[in-house]
Amino acid sequence: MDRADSTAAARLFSARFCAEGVSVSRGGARIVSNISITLEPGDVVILRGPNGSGKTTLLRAFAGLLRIDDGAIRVESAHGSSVSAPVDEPSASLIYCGPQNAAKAALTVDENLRFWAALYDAPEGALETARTAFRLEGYADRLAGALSTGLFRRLGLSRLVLARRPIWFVDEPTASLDASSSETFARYVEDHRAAGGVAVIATHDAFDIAGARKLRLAEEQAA
Amino acid sequence: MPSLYEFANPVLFERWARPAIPWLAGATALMIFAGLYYALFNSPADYQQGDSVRIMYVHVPAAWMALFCYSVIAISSAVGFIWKHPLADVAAKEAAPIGAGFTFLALFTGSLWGKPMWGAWWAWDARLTSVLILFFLYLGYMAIWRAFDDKARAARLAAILAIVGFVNIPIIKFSVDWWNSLHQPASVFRAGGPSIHPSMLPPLFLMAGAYMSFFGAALLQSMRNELSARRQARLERTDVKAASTLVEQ
Amino acid sequence: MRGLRAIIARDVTLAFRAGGGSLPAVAFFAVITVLFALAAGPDLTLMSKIAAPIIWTGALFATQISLDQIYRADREDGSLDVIVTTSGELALTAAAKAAAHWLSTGLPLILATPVLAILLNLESEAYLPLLLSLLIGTPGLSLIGSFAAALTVALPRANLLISIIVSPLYIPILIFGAGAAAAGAAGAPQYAANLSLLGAATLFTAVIAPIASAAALRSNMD
Amino acid sequence: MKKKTRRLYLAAGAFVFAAGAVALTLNALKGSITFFYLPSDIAALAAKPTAAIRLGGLVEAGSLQYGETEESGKPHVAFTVTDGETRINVAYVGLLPDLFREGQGVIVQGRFTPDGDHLDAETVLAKHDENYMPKEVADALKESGRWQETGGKAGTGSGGRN
Repeated sequence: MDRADSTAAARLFSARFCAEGVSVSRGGARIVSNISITLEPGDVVILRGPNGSGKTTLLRAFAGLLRIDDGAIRVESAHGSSVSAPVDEPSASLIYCGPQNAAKAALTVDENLRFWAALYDAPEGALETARTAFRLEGYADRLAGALSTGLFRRLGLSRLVLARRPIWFVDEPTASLDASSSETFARYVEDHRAAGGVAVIATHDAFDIAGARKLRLAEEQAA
Repeated sequence: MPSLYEFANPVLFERWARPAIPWLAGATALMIFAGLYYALFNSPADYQQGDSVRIMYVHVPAAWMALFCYSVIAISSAVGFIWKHPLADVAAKEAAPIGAGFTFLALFTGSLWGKPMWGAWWAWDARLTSVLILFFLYLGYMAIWRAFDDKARAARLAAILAIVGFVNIPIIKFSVDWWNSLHQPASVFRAGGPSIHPSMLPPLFLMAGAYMSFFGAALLQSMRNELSARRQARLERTDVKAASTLVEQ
Repeated sequence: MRGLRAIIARDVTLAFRAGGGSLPAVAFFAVITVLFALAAGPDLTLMSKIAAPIIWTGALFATQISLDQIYRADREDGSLDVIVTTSGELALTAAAKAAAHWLSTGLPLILATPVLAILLNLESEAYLPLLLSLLIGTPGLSLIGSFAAALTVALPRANLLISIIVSPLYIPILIFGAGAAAAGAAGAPQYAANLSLLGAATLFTAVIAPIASAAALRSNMD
Repeated sequence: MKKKTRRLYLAAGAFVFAAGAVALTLNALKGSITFFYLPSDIAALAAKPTAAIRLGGLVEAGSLQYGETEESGKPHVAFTVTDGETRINVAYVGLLPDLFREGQGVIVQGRFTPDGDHLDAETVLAKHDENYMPKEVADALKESGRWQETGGKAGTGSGGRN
């Protein structure tokens, strides 16, 4: 496994993620309210909370996929300890991996990888890294629709390595993974963080990363 | 805080809309009677069309209203989309069925007039076709509102469609000038003053005034109904749940 | 640019794979045309007169059946998230999606047209005007259609709503397109004017539809 | 590319497209995409069109003639359509619409006889002008000699022929 390469790739740049007083509504109802968090390079958050507490809503809002009612979201590029101005386009520094794998069943594994590589503007070398990282080498010409659920999930998660973005938002990554695949995924999160990356991982599983901040989404108490 | 969106403006709206409605309704009744009296009994027959000209007094103002209502929808939609003003969304939504009604009236009475005068119920020329397109646009706009449960989203999407469809309005207005058409060119709002004899103008303007005040009354009343229905739906909501916030574990 | 090219290439590839939209569109086009011809009866002179309008309406319906899949398929498998977050300018992405739809349905329909035209006894001098009008007009259909698809992407079944929305917006293209085909076949002076207006409608749509689609997609994210 | 520069390029691209659309529209409006041909349009053609066409113009004063009436009650009529420059003879079988008057606008649909002598009309549509007035006023205008200014341009004054 080519871990050194992926670490180097992720070290391309690092970033700080800031959310201030973010509130999000869906269908006219407020789901999450007044969320403030700052994630420094190297911060990993494990986000938990009961069903319906708004984990997915929050991650999607952070990723810029949902309109926020109030508050602000900023991404600042960080070089070592020097603080710099917010980046022009936050979406270019982050990646969101939802519960779905964003892969087309009628395309082969490789065709899916190449499509993402083009969208995330990843160099040719990143393809190979992603393939080895999630052990997809033997399946290059297999239709994604013919993969098992676990393999399909690995294909979906390989986007994280492929995209080489400093900020990851991952929703239920390990739900359909076996123990060894979960471990592999955890190792990649650790690599990412060692390289100065930021990750927020929402999960119901016992999944854990050593030294990660643990946050919980809970109903707001009447103050 | 979310209640601000639903309540704050509507309170003010209710304060002036409720007393305005009876006045507008009264004006409508008055002008419709006067207009119809003039149109049917107290205006001359046309030198060419004879008594069929009387259809015009129903038809022409209805066609004006068809364009006017769509403009109201498009402008309210733009206001609602850009400034997120909830009353603008409701106004756009409630103006649509009224506008569709006027459009249908214009098409229907035009057809009644066309058969004896032109010799055909319908002709596929620019004016008639573009008004028919307008009618379909109204239907599409109303269909969008019906399709989405989430009113805020429906408002945004319907607004986008209304603004896109607004392109049709100048095409309708100028179609008879740009293209050789079977339909007559503008008679009232045109450069060089109306080409309608003054004796025919009172019923025309009375009917237009009646339609306009009807539009005002109907719009205000249906906006009130919609606002109170939304308020009711809000109160009856059972899935109300407190929003979540982050806690460190 | 790389991302836009990839979106077009992927959508076209998918359209021609099993379960894609190209083959059904062409088949539907052929079926509509043949049914029209059967309903019109055996009068060949009448047939050659109405051939161009039949082909135009057939093309219009055939581009409509695959519209609701333009964005919905991507939304259901999560790739719409990837497309939205990675697109620098969502309007350009929407234009790329419309272009892919045209390449995978509009273009095959145009290629199928000469064959169907033979069945409809189209006069030989009418082929060029008909094909030219389709070539200029069908991109407009894909653009308008993809806008309707973006408006309705969040609805589970939207085909009926899409046809209600697109039919008024399609009418100018249908009128000028069929008008150009008819005028060109008759050698009438309205040919150039109709083609100009058809081109104007498509160009204008190419400005409005991507912007409106982008606004609709943003309002539809959840 | 910076977001601002990209937006600028996009706006420029959109402007080029929109300008193209406007130019094409203006170009089209110069020509005719008309609901009907005028007699002079027909005269300008190399040969009389063989397909069914719509012809619009004024019914020439004094040109309306009634022939025999068929058993079905439909009269044979003949009249001349003019735009002041060219005249075209029209033959029609059937009842004319109420608004059909000599000197008023008319649109006929049909095809030319093979010898190009006259147009065999399938439908006759009367075109109304933008003038509405009581009969007495029209008569008064006629008497005072100011009539031609308003009524005379009826059919051709439909606005499209700028």
